[in-house]
Amino acid sequence: MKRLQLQRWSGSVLSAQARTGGRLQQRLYTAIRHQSTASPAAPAGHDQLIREQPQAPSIRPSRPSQSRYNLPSPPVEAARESAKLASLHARLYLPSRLPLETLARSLVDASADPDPNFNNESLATLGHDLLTQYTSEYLVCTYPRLPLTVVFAAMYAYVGPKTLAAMAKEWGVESVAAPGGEVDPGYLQFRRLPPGAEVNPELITGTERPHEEETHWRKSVTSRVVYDNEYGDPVKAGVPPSELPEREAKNNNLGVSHEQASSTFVHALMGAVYLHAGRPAAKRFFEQHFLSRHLNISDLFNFSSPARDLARLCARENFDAPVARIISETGRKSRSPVFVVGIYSGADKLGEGAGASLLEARFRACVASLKGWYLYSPLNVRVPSSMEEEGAAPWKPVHVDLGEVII
Amino acid sequence: MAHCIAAPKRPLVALPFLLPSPCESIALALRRNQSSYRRTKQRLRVKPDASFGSSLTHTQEDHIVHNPPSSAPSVYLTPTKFLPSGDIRRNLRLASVKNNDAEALPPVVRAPSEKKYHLTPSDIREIRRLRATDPMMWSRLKLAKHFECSPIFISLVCETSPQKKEIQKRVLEAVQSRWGSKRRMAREDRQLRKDAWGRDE
Amino acid sequence: MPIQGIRTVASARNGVGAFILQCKQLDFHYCDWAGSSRGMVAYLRHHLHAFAKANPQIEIRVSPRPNKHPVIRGVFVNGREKVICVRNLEPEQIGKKANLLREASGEKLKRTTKPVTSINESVRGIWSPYHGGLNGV
Amino acid sequence: MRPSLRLLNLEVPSLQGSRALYVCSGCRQEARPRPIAARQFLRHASNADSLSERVRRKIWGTDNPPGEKDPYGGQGVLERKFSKQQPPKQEEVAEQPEEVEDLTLTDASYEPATTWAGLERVGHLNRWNDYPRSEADTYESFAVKTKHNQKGPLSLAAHQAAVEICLMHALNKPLVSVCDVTEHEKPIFDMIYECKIQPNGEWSKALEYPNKRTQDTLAYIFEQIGAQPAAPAAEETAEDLVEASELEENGEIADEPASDSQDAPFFGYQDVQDEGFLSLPLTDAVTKFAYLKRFSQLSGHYFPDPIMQQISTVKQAVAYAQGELNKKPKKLAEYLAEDQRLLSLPNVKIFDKRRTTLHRDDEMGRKKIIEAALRARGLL
Repeated sequence: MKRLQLQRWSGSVLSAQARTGGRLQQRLYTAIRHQSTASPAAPAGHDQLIREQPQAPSIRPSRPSQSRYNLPSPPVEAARESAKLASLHARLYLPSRLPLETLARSLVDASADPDPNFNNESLATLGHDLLTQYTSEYLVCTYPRLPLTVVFAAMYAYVGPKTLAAMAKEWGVESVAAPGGEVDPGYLQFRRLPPGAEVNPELITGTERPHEEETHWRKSVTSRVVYDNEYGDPVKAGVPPSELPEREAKNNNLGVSHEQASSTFVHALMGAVYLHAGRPAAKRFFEQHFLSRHLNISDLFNFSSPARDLARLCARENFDAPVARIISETGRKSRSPVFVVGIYSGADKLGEGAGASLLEARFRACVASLKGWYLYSPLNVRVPSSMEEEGAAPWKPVHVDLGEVII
Repeated sequence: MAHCIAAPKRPLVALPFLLPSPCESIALALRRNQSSYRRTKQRLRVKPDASFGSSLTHTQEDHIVHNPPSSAPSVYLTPTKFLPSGDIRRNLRLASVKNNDAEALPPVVRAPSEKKYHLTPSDIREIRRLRATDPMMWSRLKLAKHFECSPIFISLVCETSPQKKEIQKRVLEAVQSRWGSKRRMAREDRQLRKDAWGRDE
Repeated sequence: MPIQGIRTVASARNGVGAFILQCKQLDFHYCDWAGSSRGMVAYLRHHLHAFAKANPQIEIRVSPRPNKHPVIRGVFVNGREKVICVRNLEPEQIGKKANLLREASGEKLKRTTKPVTSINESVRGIWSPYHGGLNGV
Repeated sequence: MRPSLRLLNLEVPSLQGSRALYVCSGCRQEARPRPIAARQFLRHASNADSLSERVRRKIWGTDNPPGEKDPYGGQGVLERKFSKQQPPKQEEVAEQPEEVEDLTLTDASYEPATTWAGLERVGHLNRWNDYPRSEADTYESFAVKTKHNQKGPLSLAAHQAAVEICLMHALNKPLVSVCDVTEHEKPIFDMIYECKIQPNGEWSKALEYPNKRTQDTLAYIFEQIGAQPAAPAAEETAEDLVEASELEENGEIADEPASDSQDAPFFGYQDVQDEGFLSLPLTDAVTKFAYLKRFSQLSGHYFPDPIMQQISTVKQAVAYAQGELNKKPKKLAEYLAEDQRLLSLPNVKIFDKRRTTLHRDDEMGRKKIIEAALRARGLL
């Protein structure tokens, strides 16, 4: 199975001595290490993996409950006693191969427990990448002509931090007042921001973008693909592993917002499902909880000059130049006229719009025509990750055309 | 009449022949309580429209009534012209739609201006010179009229001096300073409405 | 920039993909001594395990509340709580009350005038007088 | 007007010097020393020169005005407490014995009544509370002071009672008189301990002595018990002590417990040697009454009438004392905590105590914040 191969790769290649890889690899390593140590209920298939692991650090020795106040997060054995955790497991229809211990771990934010063996950071990194991959391939294959800015907005709407925080709330995940070893592991544990702290810092500095100090320079959409994150937001540059500890120590004094902690939890849960139950379960989890949400993509567009865009589009595609025609109208000389204007290219109607003035109707008709172009969706959409299933049909290339109009 | 309305409704509906007289108000009151089956049947009895399709001649046979919605088309319905050539829907639609070229297209909003492409590089140099020497005299509109082109073309070719921009800005401020609150709000609202066009709200 | 994306949040449709039961916690309170808890004690002894087994997604907490009437408290995903006093009720009636809390959404009760509400777009669109088969006057 | 006007000045320094760093505003108001002028109007009847006392003196014109000293009730609770600590005043002590003597000496033909019939009044004529404790006031319980609940002491008590009743049967003496001696001396108890009971169903023949000498000694002792009151019995016990010491020298007592456990119940013995007494029947009403009385005395358990009706063997009596016959109803939490069907479900939690806000705070990690805040303010 491919999943096992991945784990074998990470377990054998990335030993504790030669851990010079990037941050992602390091986190993957810690995630695997956790799985081998803190999941006594793991199925028998993992035994081989456990043997392959390099010397895994032992879990924390069990201590009496008095000293739980000294722990930064609940001990591993507390997960079995928590009814909250068990009910959350059942409420989300999580696969039974995902043990409660891992679910408890995915609820511990890095701000609560800085130890990477016990917080969800590594799981969240994996889950974040999975979520963005699944969402982006769904969007790109379903709407192949979608402009990139709208793809960014759709990604934000599907797996953005606000959505994930709302999702965690809809799952019934409550958060603790302050993290500690005595709290119920069924709560989301993170250190809260001090009162009055700035939640959204306006300017993110320290990105990898060249000339980032030139704020008035134009940022092309293409450069946002390269330098920015999946929502088109600037992202902080990675830190080499040698500087990792002191930076984490600096960050741990600060808290995180509830939104950020919730989205980290959802990411980590996705990663945990993938690690324990495999790819099909992870895809099912994604489809049931993420793709099933309602999003009207046509509401994400904001045009500034649709007539020019449409003219450029028709010129590019060798259509006849678009012409606005009045389909119907009423009350032209009255206080509240209504015009219905259609955009025609030759004899074919591209779209129509109604407005209180001819200008508005034409504008709206152009918007409708452009949306008709951008929201094209091929039949029988398949995503590339469906090829990973057993016995998948041979891959047919998805529809790709020139897509977005670039002025 | 009052006691008729107050009477239990269901028996009267069930036994319409017991009604004493075809009183209009009772009939109206009873129509509200028709069973949904009858109501549905009645609604379906619509007059055949020309848009229903070509199967009007064979009404005896089973046929599909195509009754297009009386609403603006959805944006998710890609126009046939925008469908890529490999899409199966393109051929299906082309086959089903009759070739009605004979039907005249609706009137255009504004006749597309014929592009003349008559200006030479020397003309463009002249435009730039005129605009640089006397920006107050040679505005965009005047130049467009003089050279028989569109003002947009003038703005593509040359740019006005910063002094002219500053003067224009002052003039605009002077005009706007005379606006009262009503006019200012109306203008702002108009701009907001215009912004909403692009979001299709 | 010709087109800008508008940032929104995809809205949840509970039950379209996964169905999240809105009742997340049920607290059963009883009194060991008082007679009004007789039915509740019998319910907890004989019927609770079946209810808990059928609803693994509900966290069930049983705790005494001495010298008070027995109550069932339901905590819901939306943060609200519903409490039902089950004094002097028979175990079967208490089971019905527990089921009532289980199936509740947690919202305040309100009259539903329309049987169906949907965020999906209408199939035939919103009717407009300027579309459809326009017949000349 | 504050209700605590009777607060003594003595109280004030103790409040002010208390360890509490924080005194709430109400307490601070109470604890503040009052001005002298205001204190003069305090109506302290216990103070000799209180306002009311001085007014009375002035009205009557003498230093010793007639009438009640304090017409508004006695001392306050606090005053009484303080006056108890201080030595009582001389005059009050002097008065009381006179009254008592009056009572006792006036009537030479005084005879204490045994029943209430014909008495005009039942109870003490004066305020009995005010007199010091006399000989008659000391209470000695019929039963032992500590109630035995463990199996070992209860069996020992049942065995001892059975042996004694058997002895009385054999000696043909009134059975109930075994209760005259609550606790025997250690050598006698040792001998009783050594005795065995054959479960043959006959009280008079059931007893089996370890040797002849024990039989003679026990018979001698219990011959004494029913006949005379306690004073000769004490002498006998003294004699027995000598005999018992001889017994000890002979080394016949096998399992002699440590000597430091003298004050322990049953002299440190843990359990009986044989269980034969359990099968003894309690069908005869006199025997049953005597046995249960003695057993009740030794074990400290009270046998209500319905239970006494039910009991027909010694075994049942012991079972009742062990709490097996009518147990306390089991708590639901204990029952549920043993229910395997519920224990196997991970989403069920059962608590045996009421859940309070404090529990929830602890669960959510808020408790430590609250405690830290309270500590920072010196409230904890």
